[in-house]
Amino acid sequence: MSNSHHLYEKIILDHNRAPRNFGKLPSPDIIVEASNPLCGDTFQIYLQLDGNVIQALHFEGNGCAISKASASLMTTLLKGKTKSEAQNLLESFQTMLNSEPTESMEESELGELVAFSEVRKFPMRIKCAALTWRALDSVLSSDESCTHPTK
Amino acid sequence: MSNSHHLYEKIILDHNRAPRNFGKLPSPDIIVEASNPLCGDTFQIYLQLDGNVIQALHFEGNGCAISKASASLMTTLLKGKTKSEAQNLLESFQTMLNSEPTESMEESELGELVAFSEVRKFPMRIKCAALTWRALDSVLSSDESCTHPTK
Amino acid sequence: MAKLTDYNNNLQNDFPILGKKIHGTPLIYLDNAATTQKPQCVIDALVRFYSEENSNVHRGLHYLSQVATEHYEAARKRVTSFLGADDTYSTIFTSGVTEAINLAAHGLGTLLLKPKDEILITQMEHHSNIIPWQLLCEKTGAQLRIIPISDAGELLMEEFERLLNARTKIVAVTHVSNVLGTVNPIREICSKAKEQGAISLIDGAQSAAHLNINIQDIGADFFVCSAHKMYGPTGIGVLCGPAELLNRMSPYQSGSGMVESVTFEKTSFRTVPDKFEAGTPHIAGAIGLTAALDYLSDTGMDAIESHEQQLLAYGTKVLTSVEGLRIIGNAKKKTGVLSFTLENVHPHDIAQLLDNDGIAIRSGHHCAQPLMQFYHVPATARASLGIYNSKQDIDSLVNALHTVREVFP
Amino acid sequence: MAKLTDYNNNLQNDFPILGKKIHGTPLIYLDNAATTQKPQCVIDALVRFYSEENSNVHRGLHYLSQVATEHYEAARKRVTSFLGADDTYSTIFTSGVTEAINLAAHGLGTLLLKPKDEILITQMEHHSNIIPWQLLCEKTGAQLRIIPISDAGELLMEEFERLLNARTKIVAVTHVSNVLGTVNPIREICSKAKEQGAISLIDGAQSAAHLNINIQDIGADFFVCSAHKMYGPTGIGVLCGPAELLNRMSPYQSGSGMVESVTFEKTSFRTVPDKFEAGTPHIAGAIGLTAALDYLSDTGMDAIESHEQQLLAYGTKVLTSVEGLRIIGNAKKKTGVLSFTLENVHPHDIAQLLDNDGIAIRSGHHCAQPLMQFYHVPATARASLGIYNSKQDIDSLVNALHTVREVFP
Ligand SMILES: Cc1ncc(COP(=O)(O)O)c(C=O)c1O
Ligand SMILES: Cc1ncc(COP(=O)(O)O)c(C=O)c1O
Repeated sequence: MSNSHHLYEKIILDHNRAPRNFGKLPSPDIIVEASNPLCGDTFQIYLQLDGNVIQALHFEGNGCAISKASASLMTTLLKGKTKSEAQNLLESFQTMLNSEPTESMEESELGELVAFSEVRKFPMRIKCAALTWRALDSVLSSDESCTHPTK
Repeated sequence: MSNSHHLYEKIILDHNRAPRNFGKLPSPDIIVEASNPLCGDTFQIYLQLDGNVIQALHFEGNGCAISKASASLMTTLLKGKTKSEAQNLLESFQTMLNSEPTESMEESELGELVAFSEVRKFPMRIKCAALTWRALDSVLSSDESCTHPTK
Repeated sequence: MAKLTDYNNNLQNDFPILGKKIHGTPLIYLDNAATTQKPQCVIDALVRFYSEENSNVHRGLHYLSQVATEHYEAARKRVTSFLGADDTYSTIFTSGVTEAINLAAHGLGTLLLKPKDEILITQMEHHSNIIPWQLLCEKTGAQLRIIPISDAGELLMEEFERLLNARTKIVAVTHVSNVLGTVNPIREICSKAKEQGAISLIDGAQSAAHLNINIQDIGADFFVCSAHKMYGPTGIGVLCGPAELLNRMSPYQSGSGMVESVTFEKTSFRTVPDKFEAGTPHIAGAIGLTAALDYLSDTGMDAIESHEQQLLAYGTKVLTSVEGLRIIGNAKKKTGVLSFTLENVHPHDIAQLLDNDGIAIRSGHHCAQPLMQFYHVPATARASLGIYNSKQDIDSLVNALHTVREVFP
Repeated sequence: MAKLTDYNNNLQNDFPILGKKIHGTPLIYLDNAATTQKPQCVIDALVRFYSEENSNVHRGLHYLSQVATEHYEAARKRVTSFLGADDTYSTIFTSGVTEAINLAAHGLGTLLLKPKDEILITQMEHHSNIIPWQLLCEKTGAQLRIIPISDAGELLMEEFERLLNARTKIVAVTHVSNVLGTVNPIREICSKAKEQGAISLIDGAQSAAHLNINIQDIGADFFVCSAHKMYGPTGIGVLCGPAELLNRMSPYQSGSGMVESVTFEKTSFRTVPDKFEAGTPHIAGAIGLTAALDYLSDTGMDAIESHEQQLLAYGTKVLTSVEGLRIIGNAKKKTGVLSFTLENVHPHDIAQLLDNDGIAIRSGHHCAQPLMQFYHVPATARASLGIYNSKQDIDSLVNALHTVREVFP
């Protein structure tokens, strides 16, 4: 385990302090609940779809800096993406969180998500970083477009 | 704990090999069962009383050398004794088994029972030495003179 | 050891782990409510057992078996006397507080619970003193009743008296809250419970290593504690309770050691404590616990209490110098448990950043989710004190919290 | 370690206790079926944990907590691979075999037993693999059925097949008898059980440190073992079984660590393995067990088996030179367990006199009273071999038995 100051990259602190797309959407197609009862984190994700395209993505709720900043970044990155583009990014993000860093990572589609690459060294925090992503993924990969809470 | 050869005094080995008063009494007043299920020892004690006096005392059964020799010696020592004399001897015997040896012990009423004084040093064997004595005591101290098994 | 009345005690040297460096800085261990560190004498006792005395206990006639049996039974006596119990009590070794409460719940449930009977616990219980009773209620049709608390984190005793009634069969209360540090008025609780004919169980997980315990003086039926929170080894704990009552309770786990005779048709059980100790016990654990109790007694429970009280008072004062810090748990009687939140910083992030300075605290719900719900917080950060902590440890904590404040302005 | 193929192995030096003298003579430890001695590497692992890594596991963010958690979970993986399980299995830490069987009986009982269902065990089971099933039968109305054995101490397999039927829901059989040494045909048993749709549980208390174990190859649903009989610490054991089935079984003990969320109204449980590990686990125990498994693997299970087989063959031959000695248990496939009686000498007296020469054997019913009833003996004397025993140990045993013969002619 290494110095945890590295965990809190500027961009993470920034998104934590001033989360983007924070708050309800007026008429979401889908509301997803993302919660980790073990640490008390709870977020709601509001999703508006236009066919296969994510038209709007908001979130609300409480959690640690890692989970909150990750949710915030997610909303900025996935807006305008198709479902499958979103799922590809999610997969790359998960891979980054769970494996040794590679040369190509820096230049990959991950973009600002690279700020979370240190999380890998803090196994307890991987769940925090992935929390809202996994919840979103579970609705994107399901066919139904109804509201359902996920863990 | 000390050398266990001392445990097997000549007199104990003798009574174990050739137990006295071994076998049923033809018409006992009381039959007592003495058993230690934890080590599998089981004895029956046959008692014939004349008022308060132990007229005949036999035993039968299986157990280790310590329990068998102790039962055998008991039958030889208590025959002809009154109930209360028997109980006094039992008490002295118990005391000897459970406490440090004293000067006076050698000369006390214990007689040949002194052969069991080493048992004190082998806590697991105290129960063996006391097994049939305690069973007998439980009927002597109860008023009823009916057959009842004891542990 | 005489140094314990001083803020800057020297007991650290007795604990090898406290000489360790974390990320290059010396370890400051403030997670004692989760588990305590082990003094060298406890480690030595374990090494001695495994190197010189190891054997299975009971019914073995060879030398090692006798030595192990003697030491195991001596450990039982040592615990009994440490808890102030006499021989009307039986001390049963369990794997910890959690198993001890499960055992008690199981035995008391079948012995005395009927539908509509009530079990009283408090708002501040640890999950291990909630769920076994909750499941027991589901099984028996009894009802779980909760003694509420004040914002300061004290039991509302008038509510307790209102809740206590003829249907109350069991009152299970923590001696000290692992989140708030609150020391509950357990003498009064046990005596009121007894008046109503209810059985009392005191969860001593957070008190046994911090306060003088005397089960008879408390008037409790059952007292439970875990060795690992008492500077002893993992995997062992204690249930101490009335022998007569325990003998009437049905056995918990079954297997070797707790039976008198077995046939395929019928099994007869032994009496306490054997009845409740099925299988090969954690012999080394019992022996390590004895060493821990000796260490505690040599240091002196009164000295320990006063040392930790001084640190608590100091810590409470200086923590409030951190901007936006709120201490959760302000009972008049507290042990050295300091739970807090820091505005705009999640407790997990506090703990993570403190680790950087070698400071070990815990963040989360501390297995007391209903208490979190009461305070409407998802989690707290918790610094909990032990015998080896010093004023400097508190100063380091506060300095590190100021740094956290800078990272999360 | 290479010396293990030789009768006179040098592993003794790895075990500090074997250098000890008993009544002035070197310890000869032949009570391995009761518990095994611990190699220095296991003791060192415990010391290292308590001196450098001690912390509570799970949910802690500070360095020590992460290290302890990683090592605890690595221990779980190590056990899983040692038992030849893949990730469709879950490895649950218990306090030992006894708790593991109680846990399985509890969970399987509520999941699948109805009145008139049947549970099959054998005549040679240890009390810990009898009583939990007996009590479960009392609770559920199921019936306990016993697979009989031959005089040699082998299961009568045709009787097993006769007993096995559509009502058989559980087949719980010991891999190796702790009294007879018999190695049971568990592959065949598990496969026949599976054909009938019954769940199999193999009690590996006496096999896990003596034979190569592969749960998948065996085809068992559950396999249980105790660390203290595997050169590991006391207070820890293992239940390994199908994750999917375990997830459907009701939790056993309840408390912290096994819950997802708790309110006073409702508690939801986690999945395996957490679901079955309530309370603070025996972390040091898991770490010590890992060291023991590494020691076993380094020595080589095949080498261990062949070493013990050589000693068994030699011991069986030379023991019969003692007048009036009768070996109980003459199965074709045996491990190094030598139970015997000596004419005119009670087993307790044998054990007592052997102790005098520093020889540790066990006497008694070995927690297998129904087996004693079958052989019509109140007790046996039992010498049981371990990794460190040598031909000389057997010679010393036989010499000492000749002395016993002289004391009790
Ligand atoms: C065959 C068998 N099963 C079960 C057990 C019980 O093991 P433990 O006492 O470690 O729970 C033992 C050992 O005593 C045994 O030999
Ligand atoms: C108040 C309280 N009760 C019960 C427990 C459970 O103790 P253990 O995990 O040792 O079983 C704890 C500690 O986690 C506690 O703090």
